[in-house]
This record gives sequence, C-alpha cells and structure tokens, in this order.
Amino acid sequence: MTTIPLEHALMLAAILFALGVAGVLMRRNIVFVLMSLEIVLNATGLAFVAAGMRWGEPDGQVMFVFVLTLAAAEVTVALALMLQAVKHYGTLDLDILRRMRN
Amino acid sequence: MTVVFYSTAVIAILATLLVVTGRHAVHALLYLVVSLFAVAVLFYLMGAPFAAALEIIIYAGAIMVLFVFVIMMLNLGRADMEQEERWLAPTTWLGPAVLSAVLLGQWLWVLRQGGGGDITGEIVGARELGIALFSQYLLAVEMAGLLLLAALVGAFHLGRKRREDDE
Amino acid sequence: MSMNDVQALIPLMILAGAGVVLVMLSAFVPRRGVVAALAGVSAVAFLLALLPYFGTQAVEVAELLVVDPLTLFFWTLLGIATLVSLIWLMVTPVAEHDGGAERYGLMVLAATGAMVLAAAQHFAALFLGLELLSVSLIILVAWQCRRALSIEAGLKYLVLSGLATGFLLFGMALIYAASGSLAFEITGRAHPAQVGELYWLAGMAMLLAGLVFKLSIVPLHFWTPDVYQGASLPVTGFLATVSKGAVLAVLVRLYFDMALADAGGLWMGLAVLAGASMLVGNWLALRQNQLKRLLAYSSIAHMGYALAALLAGGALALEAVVFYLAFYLATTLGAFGVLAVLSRPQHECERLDQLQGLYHHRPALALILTVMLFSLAGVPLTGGFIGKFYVLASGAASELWTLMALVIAGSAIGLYYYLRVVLALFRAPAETSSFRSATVPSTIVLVALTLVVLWLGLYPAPLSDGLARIAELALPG
Amino acid sequence: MELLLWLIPLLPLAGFLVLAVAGARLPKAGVAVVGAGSVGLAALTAALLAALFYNAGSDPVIARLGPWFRAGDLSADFTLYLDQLAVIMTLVITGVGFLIHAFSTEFMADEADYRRYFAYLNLFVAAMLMLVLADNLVLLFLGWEGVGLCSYLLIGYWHRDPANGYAARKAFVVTRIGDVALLLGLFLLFVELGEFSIQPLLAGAPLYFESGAARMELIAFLILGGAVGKSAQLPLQVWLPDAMAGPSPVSALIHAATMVTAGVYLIARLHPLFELAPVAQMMVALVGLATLLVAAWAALSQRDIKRILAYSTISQIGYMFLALGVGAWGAAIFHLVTHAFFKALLFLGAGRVIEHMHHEHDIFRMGGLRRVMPFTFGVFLAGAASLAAVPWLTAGFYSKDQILLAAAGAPELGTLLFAGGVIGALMTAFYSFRLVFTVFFGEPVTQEREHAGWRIQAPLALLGVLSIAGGLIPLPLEQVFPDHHASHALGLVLLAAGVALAGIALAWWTHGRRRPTGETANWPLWRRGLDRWQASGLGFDAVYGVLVETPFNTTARALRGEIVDRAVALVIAVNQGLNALTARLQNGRIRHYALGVVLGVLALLIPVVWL
Repeated sequence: MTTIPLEHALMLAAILFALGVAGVLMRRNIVFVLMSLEIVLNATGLAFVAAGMRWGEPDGQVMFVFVLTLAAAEVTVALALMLQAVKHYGTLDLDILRRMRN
Repeated sequence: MTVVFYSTAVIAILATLLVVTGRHAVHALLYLVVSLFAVAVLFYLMGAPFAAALEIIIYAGAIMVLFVFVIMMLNLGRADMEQEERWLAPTTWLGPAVLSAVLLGQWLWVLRQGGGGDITGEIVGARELGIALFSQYLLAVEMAGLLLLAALVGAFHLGRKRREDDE
Repeated sequence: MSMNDVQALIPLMILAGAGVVLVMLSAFVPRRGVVAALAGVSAVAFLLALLPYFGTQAVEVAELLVVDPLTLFFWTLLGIATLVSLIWLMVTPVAEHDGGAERYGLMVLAATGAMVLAAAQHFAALFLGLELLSVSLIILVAWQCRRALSIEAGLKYLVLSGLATGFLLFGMALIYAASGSLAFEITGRAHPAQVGELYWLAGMAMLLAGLVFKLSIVPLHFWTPDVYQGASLPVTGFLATVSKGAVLAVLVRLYFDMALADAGGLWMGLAVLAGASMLVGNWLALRQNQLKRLLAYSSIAHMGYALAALLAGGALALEAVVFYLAFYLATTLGAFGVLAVLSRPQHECERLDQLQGLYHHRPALALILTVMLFSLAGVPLTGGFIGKFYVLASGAASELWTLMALVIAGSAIGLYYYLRVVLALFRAPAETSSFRSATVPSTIVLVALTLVVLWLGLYPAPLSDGLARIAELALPG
Repeated sequence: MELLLWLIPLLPLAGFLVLAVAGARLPKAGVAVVGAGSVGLAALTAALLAALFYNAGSDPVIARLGPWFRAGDLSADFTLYLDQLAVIMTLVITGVGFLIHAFSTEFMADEADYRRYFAYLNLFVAAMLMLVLADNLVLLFLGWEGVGLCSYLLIGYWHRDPANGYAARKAFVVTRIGDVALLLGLFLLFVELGEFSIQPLLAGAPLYFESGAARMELIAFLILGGAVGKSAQLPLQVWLPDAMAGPSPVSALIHAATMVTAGVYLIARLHPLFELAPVAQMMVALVGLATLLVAAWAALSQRDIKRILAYSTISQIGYMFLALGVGAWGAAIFHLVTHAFFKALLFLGAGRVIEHMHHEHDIFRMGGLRRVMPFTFGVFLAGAASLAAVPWLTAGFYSKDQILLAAAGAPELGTLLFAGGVIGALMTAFYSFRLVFTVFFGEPVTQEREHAGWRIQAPLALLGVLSIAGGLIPLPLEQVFPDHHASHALGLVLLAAGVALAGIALAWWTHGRRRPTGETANWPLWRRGLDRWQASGLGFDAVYGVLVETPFNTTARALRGEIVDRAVALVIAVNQGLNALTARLQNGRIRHYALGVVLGVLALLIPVVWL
C-alpha cells in the first residue's frame, strides 16, 4: 500500500475546482458552464473522499454520495431549464439571457 | 503506486483543462469523462473502491449520458464550434482566468502549510459505507431522496412538451 | 435511532410526508384547490405538532439534527412563514397553464429543507437541507416556463447557487480534513488546538461564503434582484422569508457553536461584507421603480444589518438576530401579501406606478402596506424599529462603532426610498388605475401580520424575554 | 395626574387615528371638530395638569404606562415625565397648537383635502408632545422621528410641483444628517452610562465624566449635530426656507410650536451634559451667534413674505442657541415661548395677507393693506413689534433682553456675543418693520375689504395679546435649571432698547416714509434733486443696496444658495452616483454575477490567510 500526503490530494481537488470556476466565469455557452459546474462538484467530491480516507472513516465517502445526489438532481433541472431557455431565447449564449437588469 | 497516483492526477488536470477550454461540446464531454475516470482511479488508490465505482457508474455513466442526450437534441454542429471560437476571445477569458488563478494561489498557499496528515490507503469499502449510510446518516439519505423527488418534479414540469407549445 | 429521536422528528416527518404526498397527489387530483388546502393543512399540522415540545430539553437526533428551544423558535417562525407563503400562493391569480398543483408540494418540500437547515448541527444536514431548499426553489422560480423571465431567473439562480454550493462543499471538506468531524460542535472545539488551523479557517471562509450567498450579502448579491423579479410573487415572498430565515438560522448556530467571533480574520471579512451590504443594498434601491427589485435590494441591506448584529457576539447578539428575523419575516410577508392580493393573472403588481393612489381606492391595503414599509424603514412603533434598536444595542455593547455608524447611515438612506413608495400610495390616483379588492382570507392574514408588526413595535417585551431565555440556554457559560 | 399626563399626547394621536381611519365618512364640520377639538382638549388637560402640578409644589410627575421593550441591559418604557420645563413646553405646544388648529378650521375651509390636513396636523402635535414629555431617550427619539416624518409628509404632500421635489429632498437629507449624529450620540451615551432614562442619566453623568472629558465632548457635539439639523441652525439651516410651500398654518405650526424648537428643547433638557462639555457648549453659542447674524442678514433682502418670516425663525432660534450656549437655559426657554406666540401670529397673519392678495407672496406688490385689513394689520403689528423687540411694551423685548444680558455676562467672548446679538437685534427690527411698512402702508393696491369669522379673529387676537403681554407670564424653572447670573447693567438694557427703536426708525426711513411722489417735472433742478435724494431715503437705499442686497445676491448667485446647499447637493449626487454605479454592475450577465461570488469568497478567504 502506498501513502499519499493529504495535501497533495487536496491540491489536486483545488486545481480541478479552480478550473471549474474558471470555466463558469469565462464560458458563454450554457452547455460548457454546466459541465464546469459538474467539474466543481466533482472536485469537492474528491476533496471529501480524500479527507475521509485521511481519517480512515466512511464519512467522507458518505458526503461524496450526497454530492453525487446533488449533482444528479441539479443537472436534471439544469438541462430541462436549458432546453426551455433555448426555446425562449433561441441561443445557448448565457450573455443573451439578460432581459432582467438595471 | 505513488507514480500511478501522480500521473493519474496529471491526466485528470489535463483532461479538465481541455474541457474548460474546448470548442466542441462532444469532445469536451469526452474529456470530462476521461477526467472522471481518472478521479475514479484516484479514489481506488486512496482506498475507496466503492466511491470509485459510483464515480464511474453515476457520474461518468448516468450524468454524462444525460449531457450527451441534450447535446444531441440541440444538434450542435460546426457552426456552433465557430461561435465558440468567437466567444472565447481573450477579453472574455483573461479576467476570469486571472481571478481563478488568484483563488487557486490562495488555496495552494493554504494547503502548502501542510499538517493534514497522510492517506494510508487503508480500504474503507462498501460495507462500512453502507453501515454509516443506513445508521447515523439515515436521515440524510431520506433527505437525499426528497431532493431527487423535487428534481424529478421539476424536470417533469419544465421538460414537459405541451400541446399548445407546438403551435 | 431511538423512540425519543423519532418523537422529536414528528413535525419534520409530517412536513416531509406531506410534501411527498402532495407531489404525488397532484398527478391524480385535477382540482388545484384540494391540493392547496392540503398543503395549508400540512403546515398547520406541522405547527401543531410543535406544541408538545415547548419547555422540553434539547434532543439530539442521530448527530445530524438538534431540537432545542432555539430550533423550536425557528421552526415556529419558519412554519408560520411557510403557511402564509402557501396562502399567498393560493390567492395570487395565475394563468391556467402555470397553475400546476405540484407547486404546493414543492413549496412544502422546500420548507422541509428549511426546517432541516434550522435544526442542523452537522454538515451533512446543513448541506442536504440547503440543497433541498435550493433545488425546490429553483424549480419554483422557473415554474412559469412560458415567461422568458422566469426561465432566465431560474437558470441564473441555478448556476450561481451551484457555484456557491461548490465553495460551501469545498469548505466543508477542508474543515473535515483538518478536524476529522462533520459535527458543528466537535469541529468547533477542534479549531484552536488541532493541526491544520489554516485549513480550518480557510474552509470556514468558503463555507460561510456559500451561506451568505443565500443571504445576498455583497458582493454575492447579484442574483437577488433578477431572481426576485423573474419569480412569481408568492415564490419571491417565500424566497425572501423562509429561505433567508433558514440560512440565517444555521448561520447563527454555526457562529456560536464554532466560536467564529474568535477567528479574527474571518470576523473582519464578514464585517466588511456586512457593511458593504448595508450601503450597496440601499444605494441600489434609491431610484428603483420595480417593486420586486426594490424589495430585493432592501433585503440585501437588511441581511447586512442582521449579519452586523450577529457579529457583535454574545447573548444579546443572538437575541438581536432572532428578533430581527422575526420582524423581517412578518414585515416582508405582509409587503409581498399586499402585492400578491393586488395582482391579476399574467399581470403582477410590481411597478411603483401601479400602486399610485391606492389609498383612495383601497385605504385598508394602503395602510397595511404603509405599516410594512415603515417597519422596513425602522420607523418607531413598528417591529422594524425595535429590530434596528436591537442591532444597534448589540453593536454598542461590543463597541462596534464603524458598523453601527453604517447601520445608522444605511437606515437614513433607506428611509428615503420607503417613503417614496408611501408617498405614491397617497398621491392622487392615475386615471386608468384600478385595484382588485382583497378576499376575506387574505384580508385576515394581512391584518394579522399588521398586528404582529405593530405588536413587535409596541410591546415586544414578552418576545424579548422569551428570546433572552432561549439565548441563555443556547449559549453555555 | 398620571392618567392626565398620558391623555395629553394621546388625545391628538386619537384625533389623528380617527381622521385617518374613519375620516372619510365625516362631514367637514366633523373633521374640524375632531381635528381642532382633540388638540383643544389636550390644551385643557394640559392647563388642568399644570394647575395641579404647581399646586403640588412643582414636584416632577412620572407616569408609567407600561414597558416598551428590553434588549440586553437596555430597556425603555412608555413613561412620561413632567417637570417645570415639560409643563411650559406642553402648554405652549397644546395652546398655540390649538389656536392654529382653530384658525385653520376656517382658513382652510376651501381646501379639498381638509381631512388629511388635520390628520397630519394632529399627528404633528402628538409627536411633538411625545418628544417633550418623554422620560427616556428612546421615547424622545420616537417623537423626534415622528416630527421629522410629519414634516416630510407635509412637504411631500404639498409639493405637487416637481420643481419643489428638490426642496423636499433637501429637507430630508439635511435633517437626516442631523439625526444620524444624534443617534450615534445617544448610543455612545448609553454605552458609557448604561442608561436611557433621562433623569438618572443626567444625575449619573457628572459622577462618571470629568468636565471636558473627550468622550463627553464628543457626545455633546453629536447631540448638538442633531439639534442643529432639526432646529435649522448653521450649517444645516438650508432646508427651512425651502420648506415653506405648505399652507401658512402649517408653517406656523412648524416654526412656532413644534419641530424647529425641538433642538432647543433637546439641549435644554440635556443641559447637564453640556455643562460637562464646555467646548461643545461654547460651540452652541457660536453656532447660535453665526446663525442669528446670517439668517437676519438674509432676511433683509427677501421679497417673499413667508421667506422673510422663515429666515427670522432661523435667526430667532439662533438667539435661543446663543442663550443655551452661555448657560442661560431659562432665557432660552423664555424666548422660545414668546417666539412661539409672535411667530405663530405672524405666520397666520401672513397667511391672511397672502390669501387676501390672491396668493401673491411678493411684499413689493403689496401696500396699503392697513386700510382694507385693519384687524389683520393690528395683530400683525403686535407680532412684528414683539419680533422687533419694541422696548418695554412687548414680550419679545423681555425675552431677547434676557438673552443679550446673559451673553454680555458670559465668562468668555462675552463682548463678542453681546455685540453680535445687538447687531442681530438691529437687523431684526429693521426687517420686521420693513415688512410691515411695505405691506400695510402707502397706497392701497386693492380696495377689497377683509372679512373674517370669529374662528380666525379670536386666535389672532389672543396671540396678539400674548405677543404683547406674554413677557409678563412667570416661567418658574428653578427646579430644572441652575441659577444663572446675568449682567443687569442698565446701560446694556438701554442699548438693546435703543437698537430696536433705531432699526424701526431706519425701516421707516427707507421703506415707510418714501412713497411715489406726485408730479415733479416742473420743479427746479435742485428741488428735484433734493426730492430724489429724500425719496431715495437720504441715500440709505443706496447704502442698503451696497451693504445688504448686492453682497447677498452676489454670494447667493455665486454659491447657488449657500455652501451647505452645495454640500447637500453633493450628498445627493454622491448617493445617486453610487446608485448609478452599483446599478450598472447589475447588468444581468450570469458570468459577471459569478465573478461577484468569487470575489466574495476571496474577500473572506484573503483576510483569513493573511491576517
């Protein structure tokens, strides 16, 4: 068996998370934004599992299961919403979805 | 094994980078699946085989397939790729990229302080997980069920094709 | 799980069960009224089920939840707010195709999430409660899928709330990595002593960012006006009251269980955000003519005040926040209620000019709305004044002069735009204006809310004393 | 007695509630009865209570209705407190307030929204009574806020003209600036002394604070800020002249019995704090002095009859501040009382004049009204004489004399304060009689004769009598205020008297005597020149123009109002600018909103990592 410092696992999670955040911030296409959100959630799942394994407890994996549930629930609603948005606005461009503003 | 861990991590990072910067939606999706597989391998290496399985079955399996369906429904083609090209001008991504880099820098600085301890790779498998889920986390599991129910209702309502919509 | 635990969860089970049943039932029962009535009954049943617990000891339920006097208070408050929101959902006229009965079930499910949040003492409960609340709310916001604005609001809320949740989860993971536990109190104790203190603090910072996102604290506030505007009035009312109330509740518990007042940098960051919220919220509202956006901006400022009260720390701060929440819920529900009552199908009452001259046609509604606006502005003899006073008193007790000066300055700016609306109510009506009259049930609810707001302003002593006892119990030592 | 005490503020409040809720069903007469009657009953109650109070040896009466709220150590009850100061204030507010109400029942009879008018007026009186009777600072603040709110509602209501929206905003911003200072001061006081109840607070302060302690000075300065805003003193005086567009009785109420005197009352009520803060107290005197001079100077060149009176209010309140600043608390209250009489009278009289002239405000388009409005002329003359402090005959003379003597006796800067006060008195006498002579003397511009019912005549007559004889009313305040030793030099008294007369004479010379002469074309040149010189007031006009009008107009034009006006505009502009800026960020783009989320995370994360 091998030992890995917790920091390294968490750093990986942080990098993946940051990439996801960057995706949300810079992509205009809804599909890519939603994928980036999935990356973000997956990164937190990785962090939870890593932390759980550092303590040798199942709690981290339990949280991962819940994160997975959320990801599934969110993506379902998100994709349905996306289809509606395409119907109303005729585009995948999030920057067009700004009828409400000051 | 350590080598496997770090090389898989690099694969995960690269694949994710390609997702975030990709032009073609289906390609990006495939890279995402690669990244998820890589993470599943890491789970396995860290001693969480059940989590690894879930990652592949649910994430890479169910959720990504959902994405594929939607992308196919929208029929994203070459025109969309060109559009992506235009949307990804440096003025759009430079600021966010810098901000994300600052965020990442903060995190890495914090994590570098260390003291978190080691992951020994001792296996916490499906059995322990199951016991935890259905004893102390039972309530939470119920809550997760409600969450899925809510999402189901939402998807049903939002995705419903109504007769009057066809006009 | 012992019998005792199960007993403590009866109210929650009622609500959750009702949510499931209502959602199922909506598919088979075509009559919207039946589902609506059942939803109302379930909220009442929830409140009645709380009665046996008053005066009992705290019960911890399988580590995840705790039912103590503070929880009971929040549950009562949020239960009433849910009931009133359901009533507004009933009375607001909607276009036929937007009137799916599943909305009632979803709102009850969202309320279940809120209750879990208010009782949470474990990260898993916090996370799942928050997400049950948020996901249900996203669907409710986007429900009128024929309105482009509704879809836009839903998508905005979903993406931003997903991002915030990501930070929240990552924060939790870091705290867990540092302390080895997901329970508030254990991780709270671990903080000063254990290794990886920086992990703990950074994790907490991200966790708090995820939470204050829901409270629309600046600069995580951007979603608020758009989502408020895009959602239908009763849903906005629910979002503004139950959702914010539940998040504030869990924030209170976190703050005290984890001794966040001692974490200097974190405290400073929160203080800056609270101060910014008061100013930015009020500035944004200054010239706003869209009433929902106005209320959204005002909620930003109000959550800033509430956060400032919390930051003062100590029993008085706990009292202040809880009192503030009580008055804010009653007042906001009243304001949204008046707007809901005045709405027509596909034509919500949401612009300032739609209210012009209300006093001359519907004096009672105008006076009720005036009381609510005065309360939001913090005019004496309304609940809002006492709430503000509490905030200032707790701030003064901890000598937080800068924050207090900002509270006072923010209120001074705030009064201006609330009075603008009041003046419009009393101005001569426009030629074309016509107002719906309120139905009997909504009149009763509105009058009751008005009386509550005035009661909180005129004779809050009983509530204050009760809160003082709760605060004493909640804060050991 | 306790019950009676509570009745006083509750009666007008009840009047307001009745009018607000059930008023729509009342006929006009009913509205008048409720509106004026409630204040009248309050006045009767106040008189009865005052009699009982003095009979019982002037011991303070404390009436506790019940608890209000409690937050930590901080508690406030619904408790009223009546002492010698509160008795006087209550009598003035209800008495003068009732006379104004009674006058209004007839004067405003043609007003379409009669009901709302009386509702606001009643609420105004109730709030002011709450302010002066409050036992604790929270209740006092309730009255303070109520008064401010009512004034804003009145301004906002009467300003149908959008151009006047700015005036309403200005009044709002300026008084709010004062309120922010006041609230901070009160909380600071609470934190130091742990008390909101006024009497224990005042008793405790000297034990807790050294005289001149920095915290004490700060508190006193903040309270002064609140008083300055509400009482329209320099530099926050700008809102008052603009807030004149309401009907005259409202101005009478705001300027005489309520609102602007709140600041004077506040400082008088909290005088032990100012005694502990000598710098702040000196500041009160200097603010008063500067205000009375600037406002009197401004009044000299106004043409609008109500604006003249508005500036004179600011100026007279400056005198009260001057008195407060030199520790002559009793003299300040005395002047507050006499001022309430003659200023109410002057505003009501001006309302009569304006109405008679068909809403003409410019005094130079009036003239000779003495003949057609003999009654109004009579009472107006009494009021103006009192304002001008005609020696030994009028109430205004006695109260102003006390202030001037007290100023002369001040330990520091006595000469300066006295000299300023005397110069102010000269200007006061001049502008009040400039007004009288221009409006009532000379050729009549109209032949229409006045007609007035008893509901107009009786209040005016009564106020006229009070303006003259009000100085003889004894105002026992020895239990509230410490003795004040003023100078009693006869020379100073004579100087003050002489100055007032000189001012009137000057006004006669420049504005009374000179009237359009007859045909002069065939006079010899020297005679024409002499006549022109005489007609021009022996050159006084030129001097007047050079000394007063030109500089005032120039500065006014240069500064577009006053410097403060600019500061206020700046406050508004800054807030609107920030509104525009923050609103621009609210651009609807999800990506930009998400940037906000990330920034928020960083805002919490960075201090954690680096602090």
